[in-house]
Amino acid sequence: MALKNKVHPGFLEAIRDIPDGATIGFGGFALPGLPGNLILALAEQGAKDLTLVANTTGGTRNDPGIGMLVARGQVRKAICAFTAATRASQKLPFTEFYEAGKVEAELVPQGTLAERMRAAGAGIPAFYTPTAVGTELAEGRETRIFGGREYLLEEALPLDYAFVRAWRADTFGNLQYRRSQRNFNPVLAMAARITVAEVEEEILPLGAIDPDQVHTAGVFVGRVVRIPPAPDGWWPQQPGSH
Amino acid sequence: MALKNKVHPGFLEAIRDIPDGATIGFGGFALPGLPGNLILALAEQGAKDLTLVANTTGGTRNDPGIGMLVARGQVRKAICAFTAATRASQKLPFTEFYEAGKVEAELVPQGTLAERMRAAGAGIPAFYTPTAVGTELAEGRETRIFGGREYLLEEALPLDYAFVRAWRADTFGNLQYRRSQRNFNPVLAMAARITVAEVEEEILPLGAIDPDQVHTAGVFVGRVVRIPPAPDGWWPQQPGSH
Amino acid sequence: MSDSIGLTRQQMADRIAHLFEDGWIVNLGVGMPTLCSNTDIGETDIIYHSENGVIGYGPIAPAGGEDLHLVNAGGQYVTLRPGAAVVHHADSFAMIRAGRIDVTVLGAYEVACNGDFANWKVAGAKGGGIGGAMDLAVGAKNVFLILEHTTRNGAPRLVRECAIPATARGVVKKVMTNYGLFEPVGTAFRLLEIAPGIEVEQVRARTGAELVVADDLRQVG
Amino acid sequence: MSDSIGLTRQQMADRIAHLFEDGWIVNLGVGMPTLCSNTDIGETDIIYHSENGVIGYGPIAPAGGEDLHLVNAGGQYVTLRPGAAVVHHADSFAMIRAGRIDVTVLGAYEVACNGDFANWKVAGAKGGGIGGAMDLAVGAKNVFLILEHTTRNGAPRLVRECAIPATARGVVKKVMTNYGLFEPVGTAFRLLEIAPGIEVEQVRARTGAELVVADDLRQVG
Repeated sequence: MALKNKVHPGFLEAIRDIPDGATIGFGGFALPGLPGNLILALAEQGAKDLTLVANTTGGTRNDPGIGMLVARGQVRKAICAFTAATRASQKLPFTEFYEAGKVEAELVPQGTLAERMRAAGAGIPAFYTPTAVGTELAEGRETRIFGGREYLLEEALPLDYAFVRAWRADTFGNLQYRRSQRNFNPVLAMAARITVAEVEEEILPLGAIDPDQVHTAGVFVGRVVRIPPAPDGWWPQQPGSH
Repeated sequence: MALKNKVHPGFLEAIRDIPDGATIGFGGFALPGLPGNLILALAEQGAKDLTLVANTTGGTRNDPGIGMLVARGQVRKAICAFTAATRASQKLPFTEFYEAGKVEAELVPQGTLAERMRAAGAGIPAFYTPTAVGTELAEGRETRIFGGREYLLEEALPLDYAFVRAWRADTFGNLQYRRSQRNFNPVLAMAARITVAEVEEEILPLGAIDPDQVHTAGVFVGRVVRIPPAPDGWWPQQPGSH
Repeated sequence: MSDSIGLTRQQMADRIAHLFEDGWIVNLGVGMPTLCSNTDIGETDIIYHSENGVIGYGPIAPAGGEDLHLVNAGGQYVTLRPGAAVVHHADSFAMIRAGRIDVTVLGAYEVACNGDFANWKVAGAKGGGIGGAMDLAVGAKNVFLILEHTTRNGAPRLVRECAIPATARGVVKKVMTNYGLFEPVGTAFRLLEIAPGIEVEQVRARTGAELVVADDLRQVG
Repeated sequence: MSDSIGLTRQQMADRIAHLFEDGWIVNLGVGMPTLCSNTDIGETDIIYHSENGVIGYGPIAPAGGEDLHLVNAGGQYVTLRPGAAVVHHADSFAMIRAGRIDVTVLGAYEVACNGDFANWKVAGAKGGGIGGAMDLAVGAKNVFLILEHTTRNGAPRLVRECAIPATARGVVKKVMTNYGLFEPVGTAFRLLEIAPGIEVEQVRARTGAELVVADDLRQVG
């Protein structure tokens, strides 16, 4: 009669079953909430032909992100709010592969990206949004007038797996995020069939998190892994500390 | 350079400006989260021709709820997940007025009701849901197939005012709810142009609520009123205590 | 008159509760379904979900120990189990529609052998009471019903086609009545288990649709 | 070469920041717009909102005092003001689309006199960087732009019609450049305020659309 213990001993073991062709979403907005350890484990695990969903296409081949996985030939398609390098001078792995036609990309406005995943997690197959009406992204697509204003039809974006990074968890997978670490993470957890969480603090016993203060309910989380201290675990660096 | 203080001295004063014809949503699922003090103040304030949105059509003419306002002739229409008396033997004010054709009603499945308000609060004019497909509620309405399944088109339900009941607030209107008091309240606050909150505990200074633990952000709340102790304030009774 | 023969209300709920599997997220409708939470199902771990956003509630609160901030979907004051979480109504129904609920147990006025059922509006009524039933019926992975086999007037509630407005179409997986446990199989109800003291011909006589009897028909219990 | 004449980047941001009204919820885009938060606007109270769900952030964190869990939309480590609240991404963009943001200040490559603007894709590029700009552009009550008046090659950025893919249509309310403050009025830009040391004819020569001059034209500052 105790809720399931979802704690896994390591990152690689927690994502071992991800098959080629899976659709995986990552949290993170800049570094806060980025599940760097799970992304590094996925690079090691080696699944291919992946569709990856995240805010950006990532950094260098050594930074945990889409770029690292693209550089290793694991990615078929990226679905992101940024698909071009922010600075034209930077030739990041994603840009290189994308311009060479070796990876596909779907560019989605950030709010639409979040809402499409939220829709998947809410049993809503499609919704209308004012975003991107009248732009290149709406060309050839269905729009409709409500109350005199034009809206674009957008479909839900379900995930097979979500990788999230949280501050605290209990053994059942109830999660709390700290500050802007929250970002896409709770939405990803709703959208995914299986959510894997990397967690910064010691995993808490059941009952240690106030039910009113849970940010992602454990019913949305399949697996939890505690992040070891650096250098075994991946942690963002304090600016100027290196 | 301090955030606006939204604390109002009394309920009637906080809702004085509600005009005839307004659309108002109430929180509450059974008694937790029911803004009884604001409903009582609305009965006293006397606005007419109202459209009211809530889970149920309320109880007797003395219970704070839609029924009380219907009995006073203030209501044009109710939008609820229950529009018939739970027990046929009970002739509550709403049922009496409804059967006599003196008030209109729109019956909406509970999840659709919540989602229509959430949509209004999210700038989504319409969405598709599987709920009510193939039922009397879908007759003559637009449905559409996505992925081989039929869905019903539902439109956003925006509110002029929302009445919510919260556990704690700060002076800017950041709110916390306790347990199932939360229910519709955060969704109502998103959907409404002006949200008025009645609050159970002493109003806190800015900074007293952890930003990670805010359930309804103050930007969604227009006015806050502290509930006085009974009998001046309306409070649910402990069962068996009368 | 309604049959008072066959199973009691608690026995019906007990049988349904034993269908729950370990780790399931269960939503119980008002009335007989709530009796399922009284059933001792041993080590099977169930997470009770309530439409108002409570995930992981526990037993009814003891008299005098009610938390006035905490009710289940039936409005009963309940307790929380360790590991519980609270979400708002839109998120609660997001869970429901997205298929996160393993089973919803609902009451019903009528159920048809094609899996349709009706529980929100009686014949000729103005208005109805849908609550969360329409969302649960299309969203939950399994819809189980508990209802008396016949009306007060002895008319069958298990029918070929619903005569009153449906709640959802083709969704019912199991039907528990005081006569036994059934499943709708399209053009008939299959009788899986029969109540002690009831004969198959009695069931057939009180059922408003074709009845087929499972090869391995057993007694409930 | 780009004009280095007229206002500095901070002066442009300062002028826009003085358009903010008391109690406004403000979202600042990456680049020049973020400079608005440096401006001293006295007692005017502004709530800064960031796409990642931070409502009520404050100044940039001091070196060494960064909270690694807290960045603004530009990825800068920031602080929180008392009364701040954090929401998730879907709720953050719900706020944006539903019109809860009073103003978004964005950078741009081009702006047209009909209120269209472009800031996510350069000519001939594969891919682009939209971020939250398309949502903000259609959702915020006011869209203000800050941009250099001309490209590095001296070509006007204020044009009759955008030549590169638009971010949104007809939404721009104010345009701040190193030459002055403008508003798109359909078939022309109206020059509301002019930078010190700049002549109206210089502005006209470097503007790619018709220019009308406000009757009460003032100097910026």
